[in-house]
Amino acid sequence: MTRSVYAGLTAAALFCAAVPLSAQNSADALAIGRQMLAEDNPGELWAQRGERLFAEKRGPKGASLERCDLGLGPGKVAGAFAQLPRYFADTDKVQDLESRLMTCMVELQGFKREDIIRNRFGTPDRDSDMEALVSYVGSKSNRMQMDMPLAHAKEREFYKSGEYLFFRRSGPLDFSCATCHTEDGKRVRLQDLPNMMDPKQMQMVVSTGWPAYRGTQASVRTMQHRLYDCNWQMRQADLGFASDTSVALTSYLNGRAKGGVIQLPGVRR
Amino acid sequence: MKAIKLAMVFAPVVVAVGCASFPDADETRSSAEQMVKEAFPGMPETLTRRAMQDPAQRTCSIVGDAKLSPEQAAQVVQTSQASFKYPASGKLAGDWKAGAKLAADGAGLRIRGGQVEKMKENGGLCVNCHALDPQDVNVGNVGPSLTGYGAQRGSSDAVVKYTYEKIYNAWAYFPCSNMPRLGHNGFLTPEQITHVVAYLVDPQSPVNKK
Amino acid sequence: MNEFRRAFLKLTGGAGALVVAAASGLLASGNAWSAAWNKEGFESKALADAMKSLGATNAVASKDIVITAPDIAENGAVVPIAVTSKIPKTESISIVAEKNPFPLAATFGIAAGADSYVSTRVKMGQTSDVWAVVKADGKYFVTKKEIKITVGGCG
Amino acid sequence: MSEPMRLRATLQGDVADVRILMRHPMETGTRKDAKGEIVPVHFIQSVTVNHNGKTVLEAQWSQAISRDPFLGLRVKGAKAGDKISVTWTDNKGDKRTDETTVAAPS
Repeated sequence: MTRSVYAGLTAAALFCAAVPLSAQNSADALAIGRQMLAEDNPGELWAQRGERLFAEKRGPKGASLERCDLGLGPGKVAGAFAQLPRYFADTDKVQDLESRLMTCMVELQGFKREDIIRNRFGTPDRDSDMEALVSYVGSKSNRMQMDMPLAHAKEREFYKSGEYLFFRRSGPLDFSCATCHTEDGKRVRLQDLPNMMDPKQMQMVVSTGWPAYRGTQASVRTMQHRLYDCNWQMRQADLGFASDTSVALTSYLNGRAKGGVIQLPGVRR
Repeated sequence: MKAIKLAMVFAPVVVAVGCASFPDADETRSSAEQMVKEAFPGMPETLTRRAMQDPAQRTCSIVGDAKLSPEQAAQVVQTSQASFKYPASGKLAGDWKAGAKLAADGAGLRIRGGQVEKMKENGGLCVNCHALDPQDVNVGNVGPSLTGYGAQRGSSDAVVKYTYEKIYNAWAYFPCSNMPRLGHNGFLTPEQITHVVAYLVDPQSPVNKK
Repeated sequence: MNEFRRAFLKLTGGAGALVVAAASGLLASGNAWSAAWNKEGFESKALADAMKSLGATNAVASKDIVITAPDIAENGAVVPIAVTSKIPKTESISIVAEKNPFPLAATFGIAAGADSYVSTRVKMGQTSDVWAVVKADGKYFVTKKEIKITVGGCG
Repeated sequence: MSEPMRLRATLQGDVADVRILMRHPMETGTRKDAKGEIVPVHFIQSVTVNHNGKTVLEAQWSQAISRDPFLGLRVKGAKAGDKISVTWTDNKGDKRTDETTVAAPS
């Protein structure tokens, strides 16, 4: 009985119109799947939770983040992501979205910096508030254009340092960001590598890239995680969360992505 | 045409900056190198020193459109050639089957949570960047396709020696190329490299089968 | 009788198995879709057992079922799969990933108010054929598509 | 308490295109947590979709459905303003119902 079922099913398969398996053309073979995931992005669930967390009174000080200044004034979320990283006078630092949210969570809500850093990346066992908040704030710049300021001397210092760091080779693999990201049409295995010398591709990476839902990690990841992860693959020590190195690289990337139309959270493999 | 398009896209950045000046190369280097020193808080020096550059890495970190000068290139080639070490056996082509595994795997030496991750077997992960076995479609293209490497070049002593040295320290032949200096940096041992060499040149290796 | 069906019946020894199909599983219980979870099917470890639990042992290959899914999935944890049945009176659509430890992934009971179309995402441990099984007007139809699962990125 | 579903229902002609994202771990019972302990199997077993109170689709799922599950369907004979409600039930008996109205095409 069992055997005949198998035989029957196999026969059915043989008679069916053959499914084209054009594995040679990998981009096409992957495209339908990518599109189907992008149309219904689980990252929306993170943005939804982030919106709730932003408004909720939380932390030892029992405050919401509705007075958090993300660069456009207290509580102004719409458009904030489009103009980050930027210089903040109160901290005298150039900060990206993650770094600035951490400042607000510490100053306004009384959370401990080390706790925020410990929970910066969600796991299957524990959600990260940071990933939810970044998803929400990022999505509130949707349909706007990237427009990172370079008016302050420190903003220009970070942009140029980021450029230097992008090309800086080190470590047991002699890699820099540029090793993988300065030519068109390159892949690591089947994974496309954006050419960050091309402003159009750079715009895509920043304005529709991060924060993004990572299917392989079943979580939204932010640009801080993307940089941490690249750095890990390059066999370097754990890149500090919101470190100047990570913010400078983000300044370089976001600065080059000027004009990119934002649609976040993204979705990635 | 492409140049015009690029200029147009870049224009807004230039306008936004206006007359305000960017720091020069020396200021940038000193600012960025300071950032690298502070990039790994809480990490032991045994791990953070990986981020410190050797002279060749410094030379090969070419920012933007800058070019490597002929003198710099010659310098990198010279120091790289001086770096070669060979396996004790003197045999430069090993076991292609071991090489196949090394070419396909290797997650070693990664650091997480302040320590080197429990040693997953180290390897070269060649397939991340190179096509090798023509049956394997899940391969990268950052480096050139090496499919049919031995079939095209043969497996003479000269080819084997070149291949070994190329993997050991690629910069001896192509200064500042994207190819990691796998032997020089201790990423692969000399013995492991001999296996990868065999995987590339051995007529029995899938690399050289149609 | 179309050629698929003829070939099928020949290989499976005729229509006798239809009796088994009709007798087994909640899906065979008429039009009203029972809410009882198909424990037997979801705990089946082999394709044949999963098919049997659906009552689909004698299913006929059909071109009127379309599986929309990537040829290569970049991530086996999230493989998007949509199934459209153009077969009149479609009552249910099941998705079966042959090489999964438990092949039956989902059964969708379609009531009169819905199109015979569903879209979802399935975990797949390895490259495998994925079968779409449609019950329509009391009969069973199948099609399949191979989905390759790759190891991606830097490994 | 579970995260609300994200529901979208958009009219295309007289068919409502319904897209549902649910927050759920969909544990297979084989994953180990950070402490190395097996995380028990935990997954949505059934999903019911109602259109103005009438059931139009009833799904049965195994743990093979992906984490943060997605369900897409099309409801016939729908009008703008119609109610779509979705209920999931998992193997621990947890339930969640969320509701939306069919939107005219934008």
